Amino acid sequence: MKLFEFEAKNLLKKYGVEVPPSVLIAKGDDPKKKIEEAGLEPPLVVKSQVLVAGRGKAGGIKKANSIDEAIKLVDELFEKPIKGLKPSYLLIEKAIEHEAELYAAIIIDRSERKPLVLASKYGGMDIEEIAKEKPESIVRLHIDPQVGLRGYHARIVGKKIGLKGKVLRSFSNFLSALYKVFMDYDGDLAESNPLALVGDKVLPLDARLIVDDNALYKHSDLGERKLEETGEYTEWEIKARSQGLTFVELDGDTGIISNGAGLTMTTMDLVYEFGGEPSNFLDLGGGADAELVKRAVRFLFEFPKAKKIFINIFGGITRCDEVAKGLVQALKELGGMKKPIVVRLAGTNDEEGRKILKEYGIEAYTDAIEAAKAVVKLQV
Amino acid sequence: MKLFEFEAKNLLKKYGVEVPPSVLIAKGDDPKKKIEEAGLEPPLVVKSQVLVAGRGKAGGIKKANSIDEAIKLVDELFEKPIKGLKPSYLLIEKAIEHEAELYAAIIIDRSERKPLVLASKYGGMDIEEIAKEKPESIVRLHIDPQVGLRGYHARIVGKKIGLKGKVLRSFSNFLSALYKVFMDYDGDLAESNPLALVGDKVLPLDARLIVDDNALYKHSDLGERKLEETGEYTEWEIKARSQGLTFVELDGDTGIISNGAGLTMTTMDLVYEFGGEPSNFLDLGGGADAELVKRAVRFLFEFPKAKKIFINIFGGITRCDEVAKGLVQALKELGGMKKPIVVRLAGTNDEEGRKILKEYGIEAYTDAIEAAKAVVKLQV
Amino acid sequence: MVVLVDENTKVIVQGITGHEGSFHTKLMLSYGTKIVAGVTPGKGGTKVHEVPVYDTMEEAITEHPDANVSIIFVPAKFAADAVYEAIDVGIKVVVVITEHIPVHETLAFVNYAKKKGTVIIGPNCPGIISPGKTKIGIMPGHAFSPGSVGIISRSGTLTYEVAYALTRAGLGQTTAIGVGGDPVVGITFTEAMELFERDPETKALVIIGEIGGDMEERAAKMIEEGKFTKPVVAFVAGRTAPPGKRMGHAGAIIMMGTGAYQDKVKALEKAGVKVARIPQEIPDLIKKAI
Amino acid sequence: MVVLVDENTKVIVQGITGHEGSFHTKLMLSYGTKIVAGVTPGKGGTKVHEVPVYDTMEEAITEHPDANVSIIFVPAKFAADAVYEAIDVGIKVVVVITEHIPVHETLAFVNYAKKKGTVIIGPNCPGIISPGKTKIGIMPGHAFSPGSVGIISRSGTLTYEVAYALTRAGLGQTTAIGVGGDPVVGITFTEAMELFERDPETKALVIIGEIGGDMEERAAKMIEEGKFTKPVVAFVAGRTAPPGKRMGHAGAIIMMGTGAYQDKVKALEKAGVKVARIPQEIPDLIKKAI
Repeated sequence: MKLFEFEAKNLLKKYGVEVPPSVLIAKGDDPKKKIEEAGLEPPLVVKSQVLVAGRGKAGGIKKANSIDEAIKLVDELFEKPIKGLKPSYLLIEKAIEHEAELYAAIIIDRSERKPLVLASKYGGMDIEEIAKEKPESIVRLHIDPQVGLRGYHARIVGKKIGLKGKVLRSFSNFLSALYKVFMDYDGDLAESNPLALVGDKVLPLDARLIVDDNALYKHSDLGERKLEETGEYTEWEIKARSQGLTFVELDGDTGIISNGAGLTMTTMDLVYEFGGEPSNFLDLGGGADAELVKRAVRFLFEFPKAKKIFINIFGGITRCDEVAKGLVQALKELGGMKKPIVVRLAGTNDEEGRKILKEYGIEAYTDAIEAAKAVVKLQV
Repeated sequence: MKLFEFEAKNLLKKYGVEVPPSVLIAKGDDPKKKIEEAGLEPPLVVKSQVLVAGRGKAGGIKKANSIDEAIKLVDELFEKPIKGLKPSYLLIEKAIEHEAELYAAIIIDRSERKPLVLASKYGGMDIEEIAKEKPESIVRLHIDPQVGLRGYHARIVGKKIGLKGKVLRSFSNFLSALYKVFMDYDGDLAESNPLALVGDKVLPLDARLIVDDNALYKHSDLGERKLEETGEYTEWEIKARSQGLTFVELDGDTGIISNGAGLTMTTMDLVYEFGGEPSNFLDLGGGADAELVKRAVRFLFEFPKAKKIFINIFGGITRCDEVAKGLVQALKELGGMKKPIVVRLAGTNDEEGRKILKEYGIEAYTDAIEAAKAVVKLQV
Repeated sequence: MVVLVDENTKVIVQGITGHEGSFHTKLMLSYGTKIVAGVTPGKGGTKVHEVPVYDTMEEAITEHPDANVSIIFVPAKFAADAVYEAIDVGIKVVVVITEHIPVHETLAFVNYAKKKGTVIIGPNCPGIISPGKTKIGIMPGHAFSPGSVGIISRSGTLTYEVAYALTRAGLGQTTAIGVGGDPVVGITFTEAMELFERDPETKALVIIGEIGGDMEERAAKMIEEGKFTKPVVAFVAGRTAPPGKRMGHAGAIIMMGTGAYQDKVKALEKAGVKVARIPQEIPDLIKKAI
Repeated sequence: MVVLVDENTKVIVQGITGHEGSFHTKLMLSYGTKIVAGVTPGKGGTKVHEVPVYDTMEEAITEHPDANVSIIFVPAKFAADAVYEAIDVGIKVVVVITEHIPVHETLAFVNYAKKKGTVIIGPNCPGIISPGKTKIGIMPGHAFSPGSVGIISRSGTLTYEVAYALTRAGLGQTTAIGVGGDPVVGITFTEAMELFERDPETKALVIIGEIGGDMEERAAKMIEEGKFTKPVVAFVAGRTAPPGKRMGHAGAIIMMGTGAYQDKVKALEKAGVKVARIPQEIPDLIKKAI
């Protein structure tokens, strides 16, 4: 789950990090009153709280030289979609004069199986851009989780991005707090970009935190994120998620239902290989039961891009008879095959599955290639 | 720092442990109102919040079968000193019917350098008593701090003290929380005794937590403990502490000032060996400066038990010239040697120290035995 | 010899009384796997398909000191606990089927296992099989057959698909290891390859990769450096997956400029590995390679 | 040979710019200790008594790759950090002078050091001295003299007292190690005794114990089991300390029924160790023992 800038900054504050003075404006708030209550003086920055990358370039961050100007920007930014998304919140911050913009982040290095600190003296642009334009500026340091990120790790990194003396100490405190947030909140990513250099200290002008979805149950204090707010999902993807389906929308006409991420991707690859184009990725995952299959089939019947459906199942933890049952139930309940379906079953209980389908009148394939060719050939 | 029962229970609650319903009564509170607001129904237990051991046996815990009776007990217990100490708070708890009383604690095993879980099916008495009376009942399990106390550790311990099924799960949750509190709060000890067995769960009827004094700066949420409240210190020990002196009151007439716990104890041993009796232990610690020495001397001048003073210094990190300076300053400010003083100096800068004392008219010894014999011989 | 497990391997099933644990215990038993005990806290003293159940691994190992592998079907919330429990009683190979374990927990127990010399397979994996000898996992046994091809894979179902194709082409397998689909896993491709390199029965290896991460690139490097000398055929799933989208599980996402299909294929081909465009090509490529 | 350190030992002082760090750097230098570098974050580029100061241990070790011991004068709040920093650059002996380090932090770094093969002396200790060769600590050098008696001690000042008495009696020392007064310390009596047992120059050993803990009992057990074979004389401070009272530092408290003076003396005497009633008896007892 991605956190909004203001949420990430609140967490950092809780961990002792100084952040720019600010006030959060919800839709319907009186911005003048809020700004005054917070005691904020211009110049100010008004920032659209959206979760998409490249917010600044897309016009989601505006500077105001007076409170009146800030109030005008509030109205403007609430109505301005950033990459298709209108914000529910704006963050008004004191604009901070600064000498330089740094980059600092902590991620998990999956190969080394360790937290990895990334830092650069060239902040203010994406890490991908930095990696392209100033690759030598990126400092990397692996952290032994048993030891944690200690003061000296931060100092080693700080020195390598050119910090000295008191700033080094401030950077060290910041990075230690960032690491604690990262660890305590099961972070996939904790980042500040830009991290501003202001006199003898560092100050996070922006902050990001992505929390491991699998660990969200431990962090009820973070609340929930509506999928609509993330900017990551299409309307149909949101609908699918609300039904518990792992679904990615694509541009073709062949609906795909498969089990396992690898096999589902391969099913896509197969359809492409023989000249078709998938309309989606739909992975039933491990151990799908009839109920889940029913939901998946019903969903693709409704999903307009899918003109025909390819169900490609290789049973391991998933049982082919369960898949067959689910499909048959779905067809019965929905009044038959609303869209043409090609089924391929192999693996655990595939014979039973094939039998169930045959009774309903569907001849399931055993061979994936034959099935893929068949679905591509189908005229719809 | 020792925590009061209600503080320890509040922490456990914060970590998800169910504790008996209760209300805290401060002096001056209206107990009737408090009990009613908390919705407590009799039978109740009124518990004196003092930090001394053996509170129950000393009459600090009383049962009340009605709210009126509880109110009477409140007045009674506020006025009743437990081992010399009157409480500032009382905890009124719902009396819980229970089938058995267990013991559970976590301490640090200094030899193994690991947290150690202690548990017994015979709770309700001191661990020292259990160790004497039912030594075979004590289950011990060391915890690798890297792994932490996991569910299975708790289950292994729980099974060995005779728990099964659902109670085992409840015990496991309890012990995991106790461990988290112990680790998060730098515990020297985290204990529940008795830990009651109530139906299919465990419930801590008492809870103790001792926090490492060296780590208190990390736990400002715990507040401060007045030394008067601890019951561990005499009036003069409290006075000494407020002046930053490490002082233990004893029963003899020879005031001791030394540096280092080992040497100070040995100085006591020496005085005893030659027939004297120390009035105190006063350890200047490492690197004492003139100011600290001055304070120590002034303190022993005021401390009535000390009729004469033995200053035994072996300089390492402590410099003998600093000690000499502090002593001379003290004597100058306080108008001379109010009590007879024998000084022994050796180690770092001892020659300089001796010179400073000589100028003031004090002949310092080099040999500890000679000095000890001299101080014992002094008639006061 | 085969890799890590064989017909003498004695298995404990952690989480044996659950739906999946019980179902797959039955399938493993009928495959011939020697399951000596199961563990579910609070269910000690019962039996599942005639397998005795204990409350703790400590009890299980006391009663069955010859057990050397465990397989975990415990729900995500308690799975890390089960892994530590297995490591701490001295189990040397732990197969973690469970998915959705928080990655920070996996990170910690994988590091711990390494220090203790325990091999972790998974999490979020189908397990390990030595066809005809033992199956410690959730793969459909009939897709596999004994032979001399090794398989390592990041994908569950795709492994069955490939094994099935190999089997139908008359190419049996020594051992197939599903390393798991999570971003952080225990045994990696290169670690597994060291084992296959040492196994005299394995004549060729199939690598089934996926977009995301850099396990395939590391495997390629190992081959290029001459540390793996047997013929290798690879397949990488996700050729047509749009970048930046999370395809099914967290492992399969192209992030931070690494893990793209083209990079992986390029690295593998540079190391002399034949890369199949569809899984069904693999048997032919293997036949040509050996 | 002497134990752990000798005249070739190259030392880094962590916290060299502080009051105590700077003062004792001077004393150590004048004793002849080879101090090659100091570290204080933010003070890199300066000098203390001609010793170059660096911001990080990494820089110090890069410039002085032959440094093999560090001594820590860093305040309690940052001391654990300094220990990890020393271990992680490969320092093999770390002397921790700092007192008041939270015991949970000590617990963690002592366990970590063990895994990395680093010896920790302390915390809350006077350090280690090989008289005439090197002094890595805060002990007054003139109290010590070269010779063949080893000393291990839980107390700082008491060590100087005993060394001074030995020196005046013509009994020099191979090495004296102050293991520290905290409840949890790095090197223990028994671990130090293994080193002294192997050191051919050490002919006899003085053990300076204290009430509390069970290090003396463990030492006695080691002697009884024949794992330490040289003559031993012991002294235990706190004979007349009232039980249950914390005497000065956390280590010296009798808790949970262990650590009483009488128990320690009994255990030592049972192992054949002569126990002195006052420290000044030690030289005579040593002379009789060798």
